[in-house]
Amino acid sequence: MIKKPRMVQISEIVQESKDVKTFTFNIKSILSNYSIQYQDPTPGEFLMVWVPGIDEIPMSLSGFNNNKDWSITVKEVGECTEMLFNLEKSDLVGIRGPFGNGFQIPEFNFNNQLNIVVGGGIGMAPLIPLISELIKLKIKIIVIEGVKSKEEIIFKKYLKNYLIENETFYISTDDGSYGYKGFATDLFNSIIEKEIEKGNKINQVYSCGPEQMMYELFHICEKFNISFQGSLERMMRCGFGMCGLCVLDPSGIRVCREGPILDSKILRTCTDFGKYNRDFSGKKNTI
Amino acid sequence: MIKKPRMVQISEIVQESKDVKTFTFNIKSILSNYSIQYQDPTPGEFLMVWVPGIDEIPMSLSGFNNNKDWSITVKEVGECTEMLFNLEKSDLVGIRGPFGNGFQIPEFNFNNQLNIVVGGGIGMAPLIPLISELIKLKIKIIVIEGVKSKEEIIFKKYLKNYLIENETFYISTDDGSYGYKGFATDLFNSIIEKEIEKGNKINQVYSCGPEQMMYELFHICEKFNISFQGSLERMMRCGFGMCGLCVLDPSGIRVCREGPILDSKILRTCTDFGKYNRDFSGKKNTI
Amino acid sequence: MSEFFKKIAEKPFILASGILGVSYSSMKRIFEGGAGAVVTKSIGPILRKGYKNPSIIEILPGTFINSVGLANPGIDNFISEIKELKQNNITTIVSVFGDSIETYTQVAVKAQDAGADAIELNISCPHAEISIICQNKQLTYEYVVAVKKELKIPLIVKLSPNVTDIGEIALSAEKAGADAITAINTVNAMVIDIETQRPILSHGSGGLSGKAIHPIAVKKMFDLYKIVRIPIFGCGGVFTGEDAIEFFLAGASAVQIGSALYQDYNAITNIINSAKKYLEVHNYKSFSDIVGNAHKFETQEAPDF
Amino acid sequence: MSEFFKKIAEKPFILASGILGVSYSSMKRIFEGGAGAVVTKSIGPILRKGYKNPSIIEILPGTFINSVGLANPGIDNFISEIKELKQNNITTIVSVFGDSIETYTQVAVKAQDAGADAIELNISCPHAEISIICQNKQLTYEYVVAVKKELKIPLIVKLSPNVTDIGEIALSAEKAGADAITAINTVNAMVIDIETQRPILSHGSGGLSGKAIHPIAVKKMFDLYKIVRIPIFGCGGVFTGEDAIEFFLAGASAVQIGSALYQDYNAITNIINSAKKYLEVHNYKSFSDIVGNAHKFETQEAPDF
Ligand SMILES: Cc1cc2nc3c(=O)[nH]c(=O)nc-3n(C[C@H](O)[C@H](O)[C@H](O)COP(=O)(O)OP(=O)(O)OC[C@H]3O[C@@H](n4cnc5c(N)ncnc54)[C@H](O)[C@@H]3O)c2cc1C
Ligand SMILES: Cc1cc2nc3c(=O)[nH]c(=O)nc-3n(C[C@H](O)[C@H](O)[C@H](O)COP(=O)(O)OP(=O)(O)OC[C@H]3O[C@@H](n4cnc5c(N)ncnc54)[C@H](O)[C@@H]3O)c2cc1C
Ligand SMILES: Cc1cc2nc3c(=O)[nH]c(=O)nc-3n(C[C@H](O)[C@H](O)[C@H](O)COP(=O)(O)O)c2cc1C
Ligand SMILES: Cc1cc2nc3c(=O)[nH]c(=O)nc-3n(C[C@H](O)[C@H](O)[C@H](O)COP(=O)(O)O)c2cc1C
Ligand code: FES
Ligand code: FES
Repeated sequence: MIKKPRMVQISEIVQESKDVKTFTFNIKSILSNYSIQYQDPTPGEFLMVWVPGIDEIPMSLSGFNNNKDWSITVKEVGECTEMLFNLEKSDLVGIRGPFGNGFQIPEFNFNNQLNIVVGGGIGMAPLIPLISELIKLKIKIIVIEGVKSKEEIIFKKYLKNYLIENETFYISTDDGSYGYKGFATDLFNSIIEKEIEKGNKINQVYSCGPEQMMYELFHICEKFNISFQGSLERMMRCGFGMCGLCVLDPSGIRVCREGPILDSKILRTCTDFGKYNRDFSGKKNTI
Repeated sequence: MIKKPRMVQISEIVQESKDVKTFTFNIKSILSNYSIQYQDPTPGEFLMVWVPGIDEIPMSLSGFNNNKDWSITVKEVGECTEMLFNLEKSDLVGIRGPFGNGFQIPEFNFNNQLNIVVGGGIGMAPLIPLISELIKLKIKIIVIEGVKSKEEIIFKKYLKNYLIENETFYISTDDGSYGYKGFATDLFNSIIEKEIEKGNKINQVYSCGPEQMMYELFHICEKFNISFQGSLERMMRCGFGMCGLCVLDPSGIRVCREGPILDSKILRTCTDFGKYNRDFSGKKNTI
Repeated sequence: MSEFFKKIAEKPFILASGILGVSYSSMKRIFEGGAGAVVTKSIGPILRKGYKNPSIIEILPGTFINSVGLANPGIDNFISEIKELKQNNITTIVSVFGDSIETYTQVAVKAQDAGADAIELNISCPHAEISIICQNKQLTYEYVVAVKKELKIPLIVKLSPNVTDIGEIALSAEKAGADAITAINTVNAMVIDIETQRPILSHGSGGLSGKAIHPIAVKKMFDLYKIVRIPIFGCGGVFTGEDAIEFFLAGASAVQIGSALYQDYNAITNIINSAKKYLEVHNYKSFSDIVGNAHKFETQEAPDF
Repeated sequence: MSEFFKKIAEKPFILASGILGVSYSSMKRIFEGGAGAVVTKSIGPILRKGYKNPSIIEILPGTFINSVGLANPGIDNFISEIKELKQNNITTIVSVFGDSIETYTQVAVKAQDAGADAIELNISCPHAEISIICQNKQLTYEYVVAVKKELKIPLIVKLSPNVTDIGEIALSAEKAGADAITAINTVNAMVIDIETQRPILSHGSGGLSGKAIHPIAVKKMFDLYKIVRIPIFGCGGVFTGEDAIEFFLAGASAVQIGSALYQDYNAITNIINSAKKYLEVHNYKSFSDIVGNAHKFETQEAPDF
């Protein structure tokens, strides 16, 4: 794990959509310069990304490979992400991590069960390495990407390499400009009902996206008795369990450490989920 | 290596002679209580032995086994060794180490060559694990123990288990009260001459004892072109190369770190050897 | 002995301020893990976001630098958290700061009214304006006197190691009516990123905590124990039972644990169990039996000539 | 720039006092390893054995505590060592202490007469009587003025981190005529053995050095660079090229290396080479090009509200 922020050169920038870019960097130089022990990341883990002079913010790993190229996929939403967007190939960015627990991935696909992956907008980012892993493990999956409008679709080309659109890969747009018209939650609900009708058992739903979306997905899963894993976002200072800013009530679960991936068992106890979070001062705000 | 002094219980005390005792302790408790990584010691390495409230002094390891029983063999010469002598079985003593380089031991006995081990008095202590190792490696050895008088002989029983007295194991006494009458250096000289006459090649001499003795042995070896390794004593504060108290002129060799075992190549350059050492203030004193 | 100090004496392990002290739920976990009390994050008169990130970094194994900058929601927003703590029967020390004697007092009184069992006065955060107080015995005296006057509950004063003579500050706090001392807050420090050439923390410098400062804190404890009569809570780099025992031997009545708790939530239980094991093995009944024992030995005061 | 400072500017890596500084031969090794100068062990007016063992202990990886207690053979016995150093063309800084202004001055003058290139005034050893000087700006002034008056060679004053405001002490030394500052000496600390319950060092407490104090030393350097105009030598926990570069960026004109040198004799060469590599990679010609660069950036002075 990289504990002190270390600068790394951006090797590639891909514009995924108008306000989403993927930044790739190779961490070999960090590992060798500072003799850091390397462990493969797990899908769902995140980095703290430092833009010197601006801020340091959490970003999920949207990719990593054997060559130790890591990537993050960033949506421009404020000051720090804007500064990230100004960076060019060869520019430096600081990283530490990876932090967090990552998704729990089944070791094999017993009984040919079906897993469903639902991403909302930029929430697709941590799901990409998860989907790659599930495909590698030959686990049957359906992927749903929900966005507001056609222009916001990301990773479509990548996903279509592995999945067949409208069979194992669905897109929903709120405005109907592409694919299913409506919320990803509705699409999800109808897919589930269809699969159950077909006699298929869904044994796991993975999700990342707006908390309201995940909140609804979770409750649909509860209704159908399906295990759920969602990647939560909370304000983060330390990223490794010290400051307490990202803690959930009443369990004390730290989103940065015991999370960010939380499963049904934990979410059932959680009074914050879908309700409130905290700002950088620690003050509670309703979501 | 044990870096911070750690207390260990004395498991056995053996009176070797009037003023020499061997203390044995098992270091497993230290290793597990403080999760210290263990490495087998090398013959010739030493510990810093702490008698709380009194002093902390260097002591060679005179034994160690697979069960992690370590031992030191101590001659009572002053305040701290006297306090050590007052300790009983189950009492605690503090240790850190092992420090130093240890003897260079040949990996196998090529050409059936002969090694000679010469100890002077308490100088036998670090030679015991060396002798065990050489015997284990089936290397042909002759051991000479030189003492002032019969009462000072130590480890005789142990050595006679492995070596045949007056054939591969000799004792000299200054006063002739046992074995060869005279200095170990003279005995050594005559043994060498005999072996050379027999056409045997001596390829290594190991020694520990009074510096004057080693100084003479070294010069005999130089005359006969035999490599020599001697264990030097210097005042030690840190024991691991920081304070500089044990440094030799003009090489800067630290007896506690690059030593205490110094070979012919180093001794040839050394202007202190047999001439002067330093007291605890750093002041030079002639030997 | 007051109710509060009785509780501490029974379980002399306390969560240090600023670590997992934002919400009642993390403090509850630490309390359930065996702590005798928890200290909340330092709370001020108004909401404060503190310094930007990076603000907490691990720079050596178990050693951290931070410049959180007293981020906190303000006492009014924090009252609900104190009430939750008390509803869960958690012995609660509210850490308090302000920007004047008046605001210090106001926050302390509001915390007391919300149910706090004790107040810890933070006059020693090294990367904030308030550090000036703990560097001056007169200022320390004035602040402590003023706050103490308005309190019915015990007042603990938290001191800084970044001073020439922590003893004179502690004496001043004691004279002013402090019921206990916490020593130490973090040590002034800085880390620079050599690629960008800038300090890593957004504030530039910050406070060192964790393993590196433990021997510094033990020395302060040893010195303070000779000087003040009120209980002293040892704080700084407790990661193991051994670290805690060192504090007791140096003179601590209780031990605060901060940085170490970034680990799994059972870290605090492991530390406490290992410290209790020490008592058992050495035939002591309670931690109070060993407080100050390191002072029994003569050390070499003058060097040999 | 005097001859001495020119040499330092060329090779701004200096052996710190008290590490491998007893005999000319170890200092020669360090000098040959690439140091621009060596500081000898602190030398006093008379032979002094210092504190008994244990007096130097590694307590965390790369972090040490020591209470050597200014052991030294006395200036008269040490003159031969200084002469050997000069015969070997080694740029030699003799570290000096005493028990009064007079003895400080006497030792410094004797060292100068023996051929020292500069004097480093040790007024900051934390486990000896002399530490009182560096805690007081008036005393610092008086000692520095008096010694400086008798010297033709440069005078460096070594400061302690164990003070509320190192800046005012440094200013005092500068005003008194110091030609350079070394910061920092070791940090006050203590380690207790829990089995015997006694402090491990025979003196009880000692000075912390090595990795743990590096971020503390960098902060002092950063603060001092803003205040004094004379060169400052950074000292504390330099183990890598990166550590050295941090010091230069914070404002050091040169870097002293102590604890790290317990390793193989090539440790100093490795540190210097790695620091030089940094210059090369970043297209700098010399270390002076980066001195103080960390001050170019704005840090967040006031927290966000
Ligand atoms: C575990 C985790 C993984 C994330 N992964 C991604 C990702 O893969 N791609 C992506 O685009 N975004 C991701 N985010 C969200 C991302 O961190 C925010 O979009 C980013 O911090 C915005 O910074 P800003 O300065 O541009 O916006 P600002 O204007 O500073 O703030 C906008 C919003 O960003 C969030 N934010 C700001 N600072 C922090 C912080 N320190 N910690 C948490 N949230 C913060 C807050 O919700 C804030 O209201 C993730 C967040 C978390 C917690
Ligand atoms: C590497 C090494 C290995 C040694 N191995 C053994 C051994 O196996 N058995 C054994 O009996 N002795 C050994 N010695 C010698 C032993 O360290 C001294 O006999 C012991 O320190 C005496 O301590 P004291 O307090 O009893 O005597 P003191 O009255 O303090 O001094 C007597 C003499 O002991 C030596 N001595 C004292 N303190 C130290 C010190 N810190 N470092 C080095 N020498 C010191 C000095 O020569 C001194 O003049 C070894 C020494 C060294 C350097
Ligand atoms: C992230 C962090 C935040 C802190 N915040 C506060 C604080 O708000 N108030 C305070 O008095 N001390 C604060 N401290 C200091 C700790 O309470 C404690 O004094 C210090 O960290 C030393 O203890 P430790 O080594 O166990 O962490 C903080 C420390 C850390 C690491
Ligand atoms: C064993 C030891 C002995 C020391 N002796 C002295 C000394 O005699 N005079 C002095 O000014 N500083 C002395 N110091 C302090 C060092 O010179 C240096 O200031 C300190 O160790 C920090 O640097 P480092 O972390 O590189 O060791 C000593 C340090 C150590 C570890
Ligand atoms: S971000 Fe600090 S505890 Fe999670
Ligand atoms: S004893 Fe300190 S360097 Fe050898």
